[in-house]
Parts: sequence; structure tokens; C-alpha cells
Amino acid sequence: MAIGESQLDGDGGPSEDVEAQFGWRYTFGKVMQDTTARWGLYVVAFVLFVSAYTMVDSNLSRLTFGAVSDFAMAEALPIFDHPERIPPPGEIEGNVPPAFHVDGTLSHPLGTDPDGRDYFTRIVYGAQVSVSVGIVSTLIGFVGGTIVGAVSGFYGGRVDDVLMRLVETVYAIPPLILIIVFTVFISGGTPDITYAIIGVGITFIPVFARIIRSEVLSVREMDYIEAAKASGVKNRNIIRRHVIPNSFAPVLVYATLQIGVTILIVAGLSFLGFGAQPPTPDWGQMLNVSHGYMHSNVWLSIWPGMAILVTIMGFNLFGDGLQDALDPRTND
Amino acid sequence: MAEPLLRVENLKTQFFTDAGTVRAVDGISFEVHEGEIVGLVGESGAGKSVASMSLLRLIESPGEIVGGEITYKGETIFGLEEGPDGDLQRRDDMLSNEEMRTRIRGNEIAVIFQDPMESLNPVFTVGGQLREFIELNRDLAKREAKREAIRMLREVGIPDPEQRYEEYPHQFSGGMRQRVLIAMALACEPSLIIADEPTTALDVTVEGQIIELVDDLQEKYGTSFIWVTHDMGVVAEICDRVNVMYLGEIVEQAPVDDLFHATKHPYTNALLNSMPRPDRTVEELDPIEGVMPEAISPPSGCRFHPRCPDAREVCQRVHPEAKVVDQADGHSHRAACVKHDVFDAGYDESVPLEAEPQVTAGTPGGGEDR
Amino acid sequence: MSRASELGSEMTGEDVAFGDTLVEVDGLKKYFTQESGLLSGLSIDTDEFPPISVGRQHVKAVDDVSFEIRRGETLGLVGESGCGKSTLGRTILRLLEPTEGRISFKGDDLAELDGEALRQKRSEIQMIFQDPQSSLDPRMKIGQIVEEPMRAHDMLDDDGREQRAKMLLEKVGLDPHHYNRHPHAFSGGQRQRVNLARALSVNPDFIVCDEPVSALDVSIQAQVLNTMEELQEEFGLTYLFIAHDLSVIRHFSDRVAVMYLGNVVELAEKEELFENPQHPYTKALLDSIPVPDPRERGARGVLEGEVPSPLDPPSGCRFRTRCPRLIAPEGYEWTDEEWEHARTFMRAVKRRTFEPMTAAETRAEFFGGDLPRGEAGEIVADAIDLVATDRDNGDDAELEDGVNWAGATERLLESFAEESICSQERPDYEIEPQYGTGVHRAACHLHR
Amino acid sequence: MGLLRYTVARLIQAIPVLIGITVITFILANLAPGDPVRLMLQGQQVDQEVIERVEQQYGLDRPIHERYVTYMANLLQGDLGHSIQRDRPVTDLVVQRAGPTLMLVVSAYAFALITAIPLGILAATRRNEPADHISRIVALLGVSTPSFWIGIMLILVFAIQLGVLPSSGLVYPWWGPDHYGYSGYPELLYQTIRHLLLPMVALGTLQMATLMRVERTQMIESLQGEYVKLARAYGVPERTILRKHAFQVAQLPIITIVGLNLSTALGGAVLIEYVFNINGLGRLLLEAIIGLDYQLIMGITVVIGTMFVIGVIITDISYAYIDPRVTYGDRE
Repeated sequence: MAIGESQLDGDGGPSEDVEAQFGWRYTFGKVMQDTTARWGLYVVAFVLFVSAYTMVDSNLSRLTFGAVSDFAMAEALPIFDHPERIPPPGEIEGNVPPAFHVDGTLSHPLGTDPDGRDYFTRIVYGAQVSVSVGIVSTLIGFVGGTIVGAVSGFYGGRVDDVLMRLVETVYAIPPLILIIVFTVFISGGTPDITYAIIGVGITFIPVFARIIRSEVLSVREMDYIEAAKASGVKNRNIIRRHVIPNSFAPVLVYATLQIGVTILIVAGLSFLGFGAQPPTPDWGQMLNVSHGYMHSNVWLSIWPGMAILVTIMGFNLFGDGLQDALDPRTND
Repeated sequence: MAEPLLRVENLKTQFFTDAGTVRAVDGISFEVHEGEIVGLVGESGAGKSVASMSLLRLIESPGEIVGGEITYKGETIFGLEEGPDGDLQRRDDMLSNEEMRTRIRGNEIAVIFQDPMESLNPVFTVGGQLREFIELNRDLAKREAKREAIRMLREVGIPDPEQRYEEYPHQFSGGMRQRVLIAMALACEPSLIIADEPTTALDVTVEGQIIELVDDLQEKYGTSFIWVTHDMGVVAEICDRVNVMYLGEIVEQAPVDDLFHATKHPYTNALLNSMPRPDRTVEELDPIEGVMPEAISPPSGCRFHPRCPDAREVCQRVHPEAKVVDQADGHSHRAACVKHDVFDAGYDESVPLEAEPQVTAGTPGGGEDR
Repeated sequence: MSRASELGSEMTGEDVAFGDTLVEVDGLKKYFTQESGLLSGLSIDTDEFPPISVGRQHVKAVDDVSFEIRRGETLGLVGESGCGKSTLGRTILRLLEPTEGRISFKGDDLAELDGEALRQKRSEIQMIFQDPQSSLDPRMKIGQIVEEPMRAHDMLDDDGREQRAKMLLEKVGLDPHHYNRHPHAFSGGQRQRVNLARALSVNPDFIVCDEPVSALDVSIQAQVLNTMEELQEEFGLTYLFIAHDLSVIRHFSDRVAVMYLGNVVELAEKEELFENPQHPYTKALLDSIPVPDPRERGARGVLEGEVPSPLDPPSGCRFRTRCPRLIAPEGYEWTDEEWEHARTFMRAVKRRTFEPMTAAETRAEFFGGDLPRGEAGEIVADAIDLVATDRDNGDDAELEDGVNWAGATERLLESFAEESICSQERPDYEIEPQYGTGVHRAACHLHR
Repeated sequence: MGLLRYTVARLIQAIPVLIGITVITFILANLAPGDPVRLMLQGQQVDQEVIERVEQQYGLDRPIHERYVTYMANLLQGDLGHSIQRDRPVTDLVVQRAGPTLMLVVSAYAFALITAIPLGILAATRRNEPADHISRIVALLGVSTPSFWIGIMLILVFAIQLGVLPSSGLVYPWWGPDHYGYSGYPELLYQTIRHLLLPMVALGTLQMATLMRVERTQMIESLQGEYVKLARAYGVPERTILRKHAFQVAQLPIITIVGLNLSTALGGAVLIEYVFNINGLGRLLLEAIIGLDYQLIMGITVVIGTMFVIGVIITDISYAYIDPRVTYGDRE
């Protein structure tokens, strides 16, 4: 958000600043006014916190996905670091039901998976994967899309034609299929979560490009752009001072919603076995494993799905709230 | 004088918003007689459109008619009475929503809206929409309704009406669409047509055509009109009697000639003086200072006093109701200004207010504390 | 930084004296390429890919316009929507690329300038926009908005700019303390004042005002117009004032140009144009405006039909298809009355404004029973037969209700309308003015 | 000009997109690092000679543009290449598997439309009332839940716990009752529906949620239209206004969304086919990817892309049918 802020205030600050009602603080206030958006923000903040915490606190999981021994993973979360809960080697019990079940135990609130790993810990760690995937891929799409979209929107003409034709074509192949094919091919047949992130990111570049282009085009139509041009402001400054700050907000909303979509797609990829690979605790991948235990342990299939649902819902609620807050029609 | 076609007494319509109650229409009274064109003129925000929609009881939430009485041909469109527990409640003889829909809207009182581009549904043919309204309001069978629709299209000067009947609104120019809307209004054979800024969106030559058309048709059909506009030129051109609105109130009510040539309210006067004229060169315009305040917090006393060149101290205190200040052609000339003797509010003795230079340079309009 | 010394001072006429030509537009054309409507609005917008080759058409928005603007005056440019007046304004400013023609400003041809040279030049020419909502960037403070043109031309330092911006805000009638407010806190009239301050910030000589007051209420309009007048005097400004409202034009302009369908049809000093209009379109415009005086009723729509498409404008005089004074074609012997009847009939047939009737009835309706004599009469008779209900027109597929509208239209237009001088030559005549001494140009063959 | 010309124009416009799809797929397939034949053989020890022979057989030794031209030439004759893995023409395989996928996608759409439109309208007319809140929550859950997880949950409840519906496979009515040993067509129909129900709901939920949101917003907007005001002022009954005046206009964006979302639905079909063991294009694709069967992967991608383009064209034409403004363009 600092981009917009610095655009506004970068001119040797006026002394008696009346609060910028179109600024970010105002937007934030409007988001907080809306109950659903506020809850969305809480959920997003919670998930972000959890994933950040697991990243920072565990020296074992620092080497990212899959490099961590799963037993150590169970140990990694301090609040559950009670000796009685850690099964000594050789006595691992798989498929323990959750705590509220008659056969459950409090030491494994959500039970254990077939390999005897604490399911709660794995779900918590799953946040790390989902959130990084969501944010990193969206960022790739966002940055790539901004470059393509801005170039296309500004220069118009032939460049625009070619780029948009390309975007359209990419649009015509369902994203999930394109991503699977892309991921498998770039990884040379051995898919991995890193390839999935890159694959999703690149596939969404056209989507972002399209959004940004149409935003840029609509801002370009505004009279104040023409006014700046008529005043002899250089093109570069028109882009920097007018176009970017004004087209940024809707794109930001879109990006927020897109994080949810990305998480959804990567979950699907992992579920099919083209994303995170075992033993990485990824929600989609966990669902893939649990698919084989549907008859014996129902719970294994429920928790990861719930986690995905809550996370995505958080981003969606927050995105919707942001959209309402930034909608000029509600600003009057 | 005969019983008027429409009588509006002390009508109040308010909008209940988060920021407070907006008194969009605040106690207006006027009459419309058979065969006359009554103007409702004012600047944007004066409440003239809300007033006209109130007549059909077509105010949408959060707006509501909260007081007054509207009588049309002896029937009560809106009326309140005091209930047994002292609360105001709707009178028994007030028309029900269903009666309003089937008996009043369209077939007794029709409307023409400002924006001919938006008023027609883009996905239906012009003829189909016209026919639907005719079928509904005149109990004609489909085929007859179609014949009538084509007849009306020709009547309002649409060339080749059989062909145009089958076309869609986007195939019509703005002026042609406004003609279609006029055809709709007339085809339902109402006694009263409310025209809400019908020529504002049109070019001047087209405006001229439309005014001429309405004038001819009005003569032919004898329909009464309420003509809502902000344009004094159009008022002078077409209206018989005029109501000037300012901030939810009618400040002056007079036959058209008197309004322009024996103006009794400083607002009307100031409005006329601030207008450049097409028929003679005005070297110096005399603008009204400041901007119209928001209807959410109107000024005390006379609502016009902060901008009024004639304002005196008394104007801040006394809120004038429009009173008869003159008679002309059998119609009374009312004005809501205490400088007239009938008000007897001590205007002459009162101290003139210092002209406040604030307003043009003044504080930006509202909305700061959001 | 040489301009810095001029802070707040009056313009010293650099090389153009007051009353001399500051801007000269010569043969200016602006054509737009029309995208085929066929392809617009598709969901996977393949909109620009040509399907089957559909020829691109040109919208002749401004077509061969010439006039000059003198230093210190206001030239009013008036016309109805779609006549090309805004396009003309933007083309003069070089916000649009001219298709052809010259725009000379202080001796430079703006149409030839490009890139940095053009950008530099922009400090001398500014613009004020119609829409007070979209002409100010909602994310900027009004101080920044007013300073922006100065920054673009490296005028003054930060402090100096702020000082000048505050000075200008005061000049246009705003409180300089509102320097840090955002535009949405201001009303429409106040925003137009910010627009004015922005335009003035670089001390321009020439300002194009595109409908600056048409979005405002009458009482606010007068305030803004008065301010603009004061500023013109104080800063020695030259205005090109574009508007559709003839009353505002009459009040504000010194000279007036009337536009119709991409052409200037009449140009004269204000008093002369309003009191002695010589082009039938100008007359029609003036007759149509409702006068705010009930004792002067009679504002009427004297024009028939609608403005033709600028894709394919009429030849010769652009106004001829609607002109109430279309000149009779040579080669026939008419009385004035006969020609008037024939003209009315021709247009009624073309627009199909009447219901078909028998030949005798048609004759009575349009000609009072007597057809013109000679060849003209024969043509009229032919046409009447084609649209008569009691004549057998054969089984032509084009017929509607058994009446050959198309055939009759073609017959009449070919024989009469296209034979008139109005459709053959483009008019441009100079007229002796009755009011004042300025040049009066009218593009109408009645003055040949 | 009429609908026909519009249709033709639209079909012609689709050609570059279709060509684009083949180009992208072709590039993707050649993006894989290393030697495709070796990858395909997955580390099996094979003589260099054999590899060269295989390469020659598939033309892999020729430059990429030459191979593309050959591929296109074959494609135009309906030949999508040859599946190495299965040693069968790709066209045969694709045609055989397209039926189930189409059946699934079409029924999911039908389900989505039938539920979303009435619910959306209900929400729009009862704005901020309980019905509105409930439908908004349903919509939010719908866009936030992974479709494959919905599938898993449905199987858990209806197949495993309640045992009322089958958990895998589809019945294809075109094979006739005898193939399945059913008593006749009524039973065939009954079984078809029984098998289709769960996957249909799983795949359709996301579409339903999206459409419901759009329907609600569009109806609200349409009901505020000036033409609705006019109809009210002329005494048109509220019911007619809702069903005719407001509804028709509100459907326009729905049609567009239906077309564009086909891409999500086709992608989602891959997941749903996997969860429910349906032998459609999606599963074929997964199998092809695991076996790195290039020609088959390309063939499926091209076919799915084409399905999407055809779907969009169909929706565009129906849009043009309802909205006269689209085909307008040549009057006067």
C-alpha cells in the first residue's frame, strides 16, 4: 500500500494536512466499518500469523516444504510440546480419531494420519504452504500482468493487438488444465510445489494483464489525464502521478480475490498429485492421501477441506469488503 | 372557479438517511386546473423531482411522504388523519396501492422522464413497450392497441411509424425517443401529464421541436401538464402558471406573465438577473451569491436569507409561508417573503444584514466529516 | 526560470499585440476512423480483428475549418451536440492529431510540432474542461493540482509554486487555506474554479474552454462566468469559448462561430451574428431558444428531420438536407410557391411522414391541386403516382404497402435536390455587416 | 444485418484463437527440458538406435516449425496424432471420452442455472432480509469451497454414510439399457440420474454461487433502472416488472458469465472425474500426463480449448439474440 501513499505525499508535504479521504487510512476505516469485511480481515490476519509463526519459530521447517522430517514437524509447535503427546519411535499409532470421538485422545486434538503424525500440527503447517503459494503466485501474476497490461494499455495499437490476442488465447484453455500441463512439462515430469507456484503465477499473468489494461484504459479516458497532457506534463509523470495511483485500487481488490482463487487451484493441483509432494503438509496433498482412507477414517478428509474453506473465505470476504470500500459510488 | 384537477396541500416528503433527515419537499401547496400547464421550476436540489414523484406515490425507500394531502378529481391520493391515540395515520378514503396502480398511474396521471436514453427498455421494441402501456391503461385488445400505438407514433411526428414500431430504442435518436415517451403519455389518455425536465437532455433545435409538439397536442387533447424544469426560458415559453421552488419550498407562485414582469420574490428576481439572455446582450451578470445549502440542515428563518440581497435581520428569525400578495387574471400571486406588507413581520424596521462575502470563496460543500 | 519573474504579473505581449491574430486555424480537418460496429461489445473482445473485410469509414468530425482568434478576445464556438466543436477545440490544442491543415499560434504551426517542442509550447496554451467531476484527479490535493503544470514546465521552486498556487486560488475566488483539500470536498462550481487556477498557473496566453459552465446551475454559472471575465482582463487572456448555450455565448463572446456537422457555417461579431444572422441554420438555432420572457413566446422548432451522419455528410452545403431555404434547382421554371410545395413534398416523401393516399389526395395535400408547370410538374406527377394508393406499381419486391417510397424519393432527389447549387458547391461568402465593422462570413449560397 | 451475419463473423473471429490454442499447446509440449522420447521412456535402458527410430517415427528429429505445420495439416483432417502409450489414434480416444465430460459439464450448468437464477432474484427483491443474507452466505461458501472437497463430502454423506447414491462412475444412456443389464429405458434413466447427481452438484456448486451473486447484483441494478421507474409510473404490476422488464436486462451479463465460466467448469471436470472415477477427458488427461504421452496431452488440450471457444460463441449468439444492440450497426 505504500506505493499509493508515497505517490500522494511525495511532493514536499503540505503543512496542515487535512485527512486524505481517498487515502488508504480512509479505505481501511471503511473496510473496518463493514462487519463481513472486518471478519474477513480477521481471518486473513489469523492465517497469515499462523503461517508466519510456523516459518519463523521452527528452525526445522525453515528449509521449506518437504525438507522437514514429519516427526520433527509434530514437535515443532511449542504449544503442543508435551512429552506425553509425542509418540516415541516405534509406537506411532496411525488413524487416531479426533479428540471428541470416543476413541480420541486430547493429545491429538484432530487425531493422527495413517502414519501416526499429529493431524492438527500438519493442518497448521499447511497454512504456510497455502499462504505462500497464494501470495507468491499472485505476486508473479500481478507483476507480470502489470507490465504486460500497462504496456498494452498505454501504447495501444499494434502492441496492444498482439498482446491481447495472446491473452485471449491463453484464456481459452481452462486454467487448471493449462497449469497442470505447464507444470508437468517445465518440471520435466517430476512436479513439485515450486513448479506449481511458478506455473500458476505465469498462467495468471494474462488475467492480470487484462484487468490492468482495462483499468488503465478507463483511467486514460478521464479528463484529468487530458488536462495533465494539455498542461504539458510528461507521459512518464502522467503514468506515475495519475494513472498508477488511480488504477491501483481496483487491481488491488482483484489481487486479494485472486489469492483465494490461487489457493483453490493449487489445492486442486496438489490433490491430483501435481503440486506439493509428500511428506509436505499441504492441505490439498493431505486430501489426496486421505482420499484412500475415506471408508476407514472420515476425519482425515474433513479437516484439510475445512482449512481451505476458511482461508479462502477470509480472502474473499476481505476482498469484497475492500471492493465496497473503494467503490466510488459508496463514497458519496 | 371550478374544482381543480389536482390539489396539493402542505406536502412533505422526507428521506431518512444515515446522515439525518433530508427534508426534500417541505410543505408545498399548489393546484392544477384542467387544461393548464403548470411549471415547477428550481435549481438542482430544490426538490422539484421528488415533489412530482410524490404525486404518484412513487417515492422509494428511504424516502417517504410524511405529511400533507394530495387530492385528484376528488379522490385522495394521499391524506393523513389523527388516529384515536393521537398518531397520524392514513385516511380510510386514501387510495390503496393497488388502486393507485390500476386507476391513477398511467391512465389518469402519466409521466415523461428527463432522460430519453435510459427511460426505454433496451431489449424490447419501442412499439412493444408502447403497446404494453396502452393495453394496460386503456383495456384495448392487442391488435387495437398496436393500431393505436402506431397512430400515436405518427401523431408525435415519428416518420414511417409502422416500420419504427418494430425497432429498438437504440435505433432512435434522443429527440425521437423523447417523442416516443410523449406518445406513451398521450396514448394512455390521462388527464394530467407530469413532464420531468423533458427537454433538458436535448439539443436546442430538438427542444424547440418538442415544445412545439407538446403545445399543439396539449391544445388538441386538452391535457393538463405539470412541467418540471430548471430552465426559465422553457417556463416562459410553455407554462400558464409557475411555482418556483427553493430548498424544498415553493417561494413564489404566479401566472407566468406576472412571475416575469411583476416578480415578488427576491430569489426569482435574482435567478432572472443571473441568466444571460439569448435575445439581448447582457453586459454584466448579477449572480446569486453562494450555493444552495443542503436540505439536511436548512438555514433558519427564510431559507433563502443567506444568499438574499434584500435580507434583513428579521429574515433570520421568521420563516415565511407563501401568502397572496397580488391578484392577476383571476389567479392569486403568492410569495414567501416577509418584505411584503401582508406578512407584517416588521421587515421595514429591521436592520439589513451585512453582505457576507464568504460563500463563493467559502468552505467547501459538505461531506467533510464522513 | 525566466518566467518566474512574471509571478502574478500581467502578461506582457511577447510578440503579438492586443487585437492582432494570436491563433490562426486554416483548413483544419480531423477525421476519425470508424471501427465497424459489428464487432464491438463482444465478450472475448476480438473486436479489432477484421472478420470479413468491412471497409473502414471516416467520421468527418471537423472538415475544413478556418478562422482566426485575436489576442485578448473571446471567440465563441457554438453548435449542437455532435457538430464537432469539442473535437475542434482538442485538435487545436493538439490533444488530437489533425488530419490536415494548419494551426498557427504566434507564428508556429502547432500541427507540425511534436514531442518535446510541443510539450514546451503547452505552457502557453491551456484548457478548461466541461466535467467538474472527472477533470480533477480525485487522489490529488487541489494545491498539487494547481502546481502540476508549473512543475511540468520547471517554473519556480517548491515554495514559489506553493505561493503562486495560493495566490491563484484566491484570484479564482477560493480560500487559499483549502490548498490541502481533495477535490471531492468541493462543489461543481468550486471545482471549475480549481480548473481555472490550474489553467492560469503557467501564465498562458490562450485558453480553450470546453463548455466550462454547462454542468453548473444557472446561479453558479453566472458566478463562474464573471470570474472568467475578470481573469481575462487581469491576465490578458484569449479564450476560445465552446458552448451549446447561445445565451451564454452571447453574454461571453466577442465574436461567434456557428458549427454544423463539422463545418463553420457562420462567423461574425457577436452583435452582428445575433441581430443579423445570415445563415438559415443560425436563424433556426436562434428561433429555437426559449426566451425567458412570456411576452416573447414563439421559440419553435423550425427545423425538420435530424442531423445527417458525419460518416457520409451531404455534398455541397452540409445543411441543405434540412434547410428551409434550399435554393431551387436551375433548369426548371418555378414560381417560389411551386418550389416550396415541391420541396415540402420531396422531404415528406423522403422521410415518409405521411400515410399513402390516392394521387388526387396527395396532389391536393401538397400542391393545392395544381402541379408545377413543365418538366418539374411531370417529375412531381411521376413521384405522386409512385406513392399513390390508387396506382398499380407492379410487383416490385421493394414496395411497402403497395407504395414505392424508394422510387419516388430517388426520382425527386435526383431531379431536384441534387440539381440545386446547394448540393454542388460548398458555399463560403463574405457579407457586409450591419452591426459593427468585423468580417461576417456565411456559408450559404443565398449570398452568392 | 441479422443474427446470421453476426454468427458468421463470430465464427471467423474464433479461428485465430483456435490457431493460438494449438500454438500454445505445441510450445508447451516442446518446452520440456531434455529429450521427449527419453522422458517418455522414463529412464528405461534403451539403445540410442531405438530412440532415434522412435524420434524419426514421430518426426521429432525435424525442426519445431516443420513439425507444427505437419501437426496442423493432420489436425485439419481430424487427425490429432497417435498416442504412444496406448498405441491408438488420439482422435479415437478423445471422441470416446468426450461424452462423459460433456454430460457432466452440461448437467452441472443446468443445476447451477436452475438454482442460481431464482435464488438470485429472491435475494435481490428481499434485499437485506433473511432470505438475502442466507443466499449471500451460500454464495460465499460456494465460491470458497474446493469442488473436489465438496465431491468428497458428498461421497462421505450420501454414498458411505447413507449409502443411497453411488460414489463412482457414470451411466451413459447412449449405450442402452442392455449394456448395463437394466430392465429398460426407465431404469436406464433412473440410474443415469442417480450416478450423475453427486458429481453434478460437486461441479455445479461453484458455478451456482458465482451466478447467484451476479444475478443478485444485476437484478438490483436493473430494478433501479429508469425504465423500471417508467413502467411503475404507468401502472405495470410489480410482478410483470420483475419477470419481464427487469429480468430480461439483468440476464445479459449472466449469459456472458456462463460462457466465460465454462473454462472453470471444464477445468473442474478434471478434479471431479478423478474424485468420482469418471472416464472422461479429464481422467484421460491425467493418465496421459502421468505417462507423458505428448500427442495425447496436446490432443486433449486442443479439444477442451475448442469446446470452450464453441461454448463462448454459443453464449455470444444467445446474447445477441436477447440484446438487439449487439447486432445493430448498419442503420442509416
